[in-house]
Amino acid sequence: MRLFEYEAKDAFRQVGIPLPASGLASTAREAARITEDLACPVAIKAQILAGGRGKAGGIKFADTPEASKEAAAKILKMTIHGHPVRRVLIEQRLEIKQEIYLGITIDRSERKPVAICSAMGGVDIEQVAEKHPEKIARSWIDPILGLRDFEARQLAKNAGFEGRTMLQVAGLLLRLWQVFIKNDAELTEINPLIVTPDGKFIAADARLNVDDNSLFRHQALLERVGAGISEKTKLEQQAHELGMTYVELEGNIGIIGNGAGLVMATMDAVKYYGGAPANFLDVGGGATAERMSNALEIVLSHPDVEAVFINILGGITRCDEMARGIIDAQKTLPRDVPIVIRMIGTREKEGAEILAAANIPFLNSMDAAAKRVVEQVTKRG
Amino acid sequence: MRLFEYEAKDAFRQVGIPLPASGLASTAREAARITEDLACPVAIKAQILAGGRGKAGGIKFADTPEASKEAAAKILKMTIHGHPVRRVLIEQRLEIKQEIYLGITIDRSERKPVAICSAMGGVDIEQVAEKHPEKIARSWIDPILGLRDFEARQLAKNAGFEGRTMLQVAGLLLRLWQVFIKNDAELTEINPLIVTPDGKFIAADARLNVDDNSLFRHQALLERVGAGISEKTKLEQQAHELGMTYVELEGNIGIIGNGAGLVMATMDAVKYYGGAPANFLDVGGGATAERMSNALEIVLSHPDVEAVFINILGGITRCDEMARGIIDAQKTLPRDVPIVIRMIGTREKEGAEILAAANIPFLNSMDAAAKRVVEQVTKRG
Amino acid sequence: MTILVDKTTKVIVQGITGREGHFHTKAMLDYGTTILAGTTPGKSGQEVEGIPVFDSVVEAKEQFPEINASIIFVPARFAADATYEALDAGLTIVSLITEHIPVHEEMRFIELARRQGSYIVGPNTPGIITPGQCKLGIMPAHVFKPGRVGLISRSGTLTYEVAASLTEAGFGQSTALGLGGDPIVGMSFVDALKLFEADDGTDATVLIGEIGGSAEEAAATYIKKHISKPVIAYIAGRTAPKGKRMGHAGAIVSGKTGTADGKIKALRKAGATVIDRPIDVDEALQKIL
Amino acid sequence: MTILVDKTTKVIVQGITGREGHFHTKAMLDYGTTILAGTTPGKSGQEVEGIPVFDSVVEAKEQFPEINASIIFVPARFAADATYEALDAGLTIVSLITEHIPVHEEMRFIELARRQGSYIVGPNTPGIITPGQCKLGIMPAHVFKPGRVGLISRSGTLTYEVAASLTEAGFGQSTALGLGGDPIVGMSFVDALKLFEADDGTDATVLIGEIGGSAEEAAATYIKKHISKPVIAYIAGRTAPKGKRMGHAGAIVSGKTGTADGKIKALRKAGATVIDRPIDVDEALQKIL
Repeated sequence: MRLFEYEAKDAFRQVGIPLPASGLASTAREAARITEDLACPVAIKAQILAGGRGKAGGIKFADTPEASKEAAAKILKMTIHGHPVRRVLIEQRLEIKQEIYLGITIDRSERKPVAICSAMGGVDIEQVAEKHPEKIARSWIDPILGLRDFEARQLAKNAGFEGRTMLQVAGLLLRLWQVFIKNDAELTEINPLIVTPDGKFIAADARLNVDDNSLFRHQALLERVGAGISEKTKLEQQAHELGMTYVELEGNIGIIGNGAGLVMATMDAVKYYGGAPANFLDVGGGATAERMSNALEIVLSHPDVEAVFINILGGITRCDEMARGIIDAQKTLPRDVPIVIRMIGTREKEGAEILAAANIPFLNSMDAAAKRVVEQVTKRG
Repeated sequence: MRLFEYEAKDAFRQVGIPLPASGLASTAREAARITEDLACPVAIKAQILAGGRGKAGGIKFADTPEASKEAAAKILKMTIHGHPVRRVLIEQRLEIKQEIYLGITIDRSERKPVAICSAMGGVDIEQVAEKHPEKIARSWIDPILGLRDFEARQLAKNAGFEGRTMLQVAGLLLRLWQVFIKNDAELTEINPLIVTPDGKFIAADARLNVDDNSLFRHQALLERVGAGISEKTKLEQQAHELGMTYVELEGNIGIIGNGAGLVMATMDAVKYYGGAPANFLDVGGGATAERMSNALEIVLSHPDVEAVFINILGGITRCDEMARGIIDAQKTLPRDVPIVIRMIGTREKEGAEILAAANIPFLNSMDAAAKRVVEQVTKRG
Repeated sequence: MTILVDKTTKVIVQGITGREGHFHTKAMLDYGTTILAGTTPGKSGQEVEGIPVFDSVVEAKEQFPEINASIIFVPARFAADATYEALDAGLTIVSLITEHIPVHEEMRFIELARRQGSYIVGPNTPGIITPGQCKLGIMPAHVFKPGRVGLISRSGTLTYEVAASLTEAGFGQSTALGLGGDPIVGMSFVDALKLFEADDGTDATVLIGEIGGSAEEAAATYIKKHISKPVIAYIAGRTAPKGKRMGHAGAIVSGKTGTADGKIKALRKAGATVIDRPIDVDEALQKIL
Repeated sequence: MTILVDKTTKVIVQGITGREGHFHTKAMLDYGTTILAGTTPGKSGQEVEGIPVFDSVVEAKEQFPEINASIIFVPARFAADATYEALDAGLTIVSLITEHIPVHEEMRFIELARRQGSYIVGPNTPGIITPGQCKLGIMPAHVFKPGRVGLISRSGTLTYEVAASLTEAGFGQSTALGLGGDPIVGMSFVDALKLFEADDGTDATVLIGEIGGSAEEAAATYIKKHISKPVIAYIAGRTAPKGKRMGHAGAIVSGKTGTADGKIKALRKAGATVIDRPIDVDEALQKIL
């Protein structure tokens, strides 16, 4: 779960990471008042759950409350990468001597947290990583012992910092580690960490993604999730609340399956026969009839869908439950599109009987089913 | 550093350990008002930094605000084991079905935390430990991994709890572990943990001792220490603030030395020759002339002192510094008592010259010096 | 003859009294798995399908010291503790079925397992099966048959898909295991390949990967250097959209790894046969064996 | 020929640029200790008494891989980290002079040292000295002389007291070490007794204990079972008042241990010679050796 910049900065503030003076505004008038209080040139920054806002015009600068008001009004009307801007962060604008990158995330292959530090921070950090990998220092962290002071210093040193600066950067890395641990983070970044001309270190931007599986121990975040604010689209969010994973795609064949790998393989099979998936939908393990029924509704809410491929391989998931779900859904489906069902595994026989009773055909082979669903769409088209 | 019961309970509250409803009063009138608010029978408990208050009359019970006022008035006039009662905790009085003991402290020989649990809690827990050691379950905790849930359950089970009760006791042990870790505790105890007739678990008393060496990371406690509230006597506190350890004893020979072991050996030597130490004073490692001078002042503040034995074995501590301190102190000493000095080690020659210049004799042998100081007192007596 | 589990494996089911725990205990018993005990804290003394329930793994081991493997059905919030408990009791195989475990806990218990040399299969895995001998998982058993092909997969249902194809084509499996669907899992392709390479009951290994992470790339590197037996690989997600980026850090850490194309190229370069569809596994094996 | 340190010991001084670090670096160099490097984070490139200063132990070890021991003078708040650093760099002997380290940190680094088999002497110790060969501590060197008596003490100055008595009586020391004055210390009497027993340069061991804790009782148990060489013991604090009680838990954990009488009885029972005054060590040794 990705947090808004201002939420991430609240988490930073709690561990003492220095931040620019700031205020959060949801109207242009508030923006003006905050700018007046700050009494300095400001940046007006769109608060959205997506990257790339700078290039999309989501960050503007102003020297006066009037200019800030005007800029905020513009940004608050924007929708960036599909995300309407509801709030702007008004921040003291900083003079920049140097931009540093600090980040901590999880290295899947090492199964450990990894801390990353570079003296060449800023928006181009990924290019730096590609072209000058030696400018990016990394340190893998023992997940039981945590990041120790001496490791943070060594990391800062490996990134090219020396003397007092090395100690300061290490101190900030240790605080960022606190953010990482306290928030069950998958990722936390300061980019850029700004060094001002008078030698102060200030976190100009903040990123914090919290592990969805840990939300139960972060009550405040759970409440925000409850309020439906997230980086997902409406359908994605709806599926998520129902315990399913749904991702919208560009094609016209709806895909439903149980298990992410199987759904991907299903999409690949559809593509193999020349079709184009309209979505990815994983009903998850051990889904109920109701969930399958919901899944069909969600997939068919996408107007481009011309046929649906349901691929069930029963393990925890039971074919009879899935069959019942399909039948329930068909009674209330908004549109009548061909549905191709492939079903094998746990309680296959019972499922087959249920489908047979309702006169719904199904196949045993994923490959054959993929071929059939593509044919259905081609026939119609 | 020992915390007051109400402070320990604040720490308990933060981790969700259930407590009786309560209020803190420093006057009898406050006690009455709190009792009225609680609207139930109450216990009025002296808040002092010492044990044994129950037997000393520091806990009384009341059913009405008037009775509570009266009881509080009495307790607030008491001094228990040398500690004047400044506050009373007014607490909902609980019905007791069972008293449980839960504690976590540090096992010096294992160099690990040890959690202790007994179904036979209450004031007689130490007798239980002596007479029925099998009724006391212990679990040593890996200081890096901490107390894990399954270990807490096993400990509760080993103490004789089963089923749901086992889970509840384990849950409280895990919270107590949080108290232990968050507060850098040397010791934390719930004794008794009360089980009420309706099956609720409530911490009736709370104990929390924080490691003095960790106070720098506990700002709030540091401030209380700054305010001079502690379990030490005035002279002990004064010595502590000067970086020395001072303990008052019953004899008439003042003892000053560098290093706890040496001071104890010095006391033993004095006793060996028939003398009686008036105190234990360790000036600590690397003491300055000023500290030695302060040490002499503190020792002589004790009216019983008839002679002083200063035993310096220079290591980090330098004899010349100590000699200067002695001379400085002698200029302003409140009383003129014989001072026997034993001095060897680092900068012994320089120290000797300083003492010689001031016409102050000294010895090389601790044993001889002990004998001499005992003779001085006997001569006078 | 097989890897990780066989007919000598002695199992404890953690979370045996729960719905899933109970259901799969029965299924595993039906399959012939030797289950000696189960745990659910606070329910000591009960029985599930004739298996005695204990409060803790340690207590079960007092009575059945021969227990060496665990399968965990404990709900996500408590599953990490169950895993610590299994490791602390010295079990060497832990099949961790539970999904949605906090990733920070996963990193910790995987590190502990690494230190003591225990295997954690999962979390979020269908488990391990050595057909005809031991099922330490939740997979539909009938798609598996005894044989000499090793099967390793990151995906649950896709494992069954490929197993079914193999079985249908007459290729039984020595052992099949799901590594687990979480970003962080205990056992890796490399760990499993190493075991299959050393197992004289395995002639070839089928590796089922998917996009994301760099486990397949690591496997390719390992295959090239250390694996002499044939490897057939299928990578799911060629047509899947790029996942959402995990900040700059994600990009820095993963670099160019993670795409289906990259994984396929790496595996081909390492000498593995990469197939386009699960059903192609038959033909590929026919050519090799 | 000695325990823990000798003339081959290669030392790094952590916290070398501080007042104490600098002072004792000079004193140790004067004594003949081989100090190769020092650390103070942020001060790499400086020199102290001709010794190069590094930002970290690891960097020092890159240049001087032969470093195997550390002495730590880092202030209390940072001393735990310095100890973790020394252990992480694989040093096997850490002489931890600093006092006032938080006890929770002490428990953690002692546990880490135990796992990797490194020795932490201290915290709050005067250190270790093998007279004539290596001083890894802050003790006044002139009271020690080479010889064949091992010396272990919980107290700093009392160590010097007894060493002075020994030296004056003509009994030199193989190695002398202070275990440290904190309630929790890395090395115990038992650890040291074990090393002296195995050391062919040691004929007898002098043990200097004090009231509190149960380290002397544990030593007595160990002496009875495993020590063949003579042990002479002195226990300080016979006349000291009982320390303040550490709650019920303290009483439960320590039971009847901790008093001078109890310790003396236990040691006598184990066959040790217990002396009443430090100066009596001479006579006791005369009788034994």
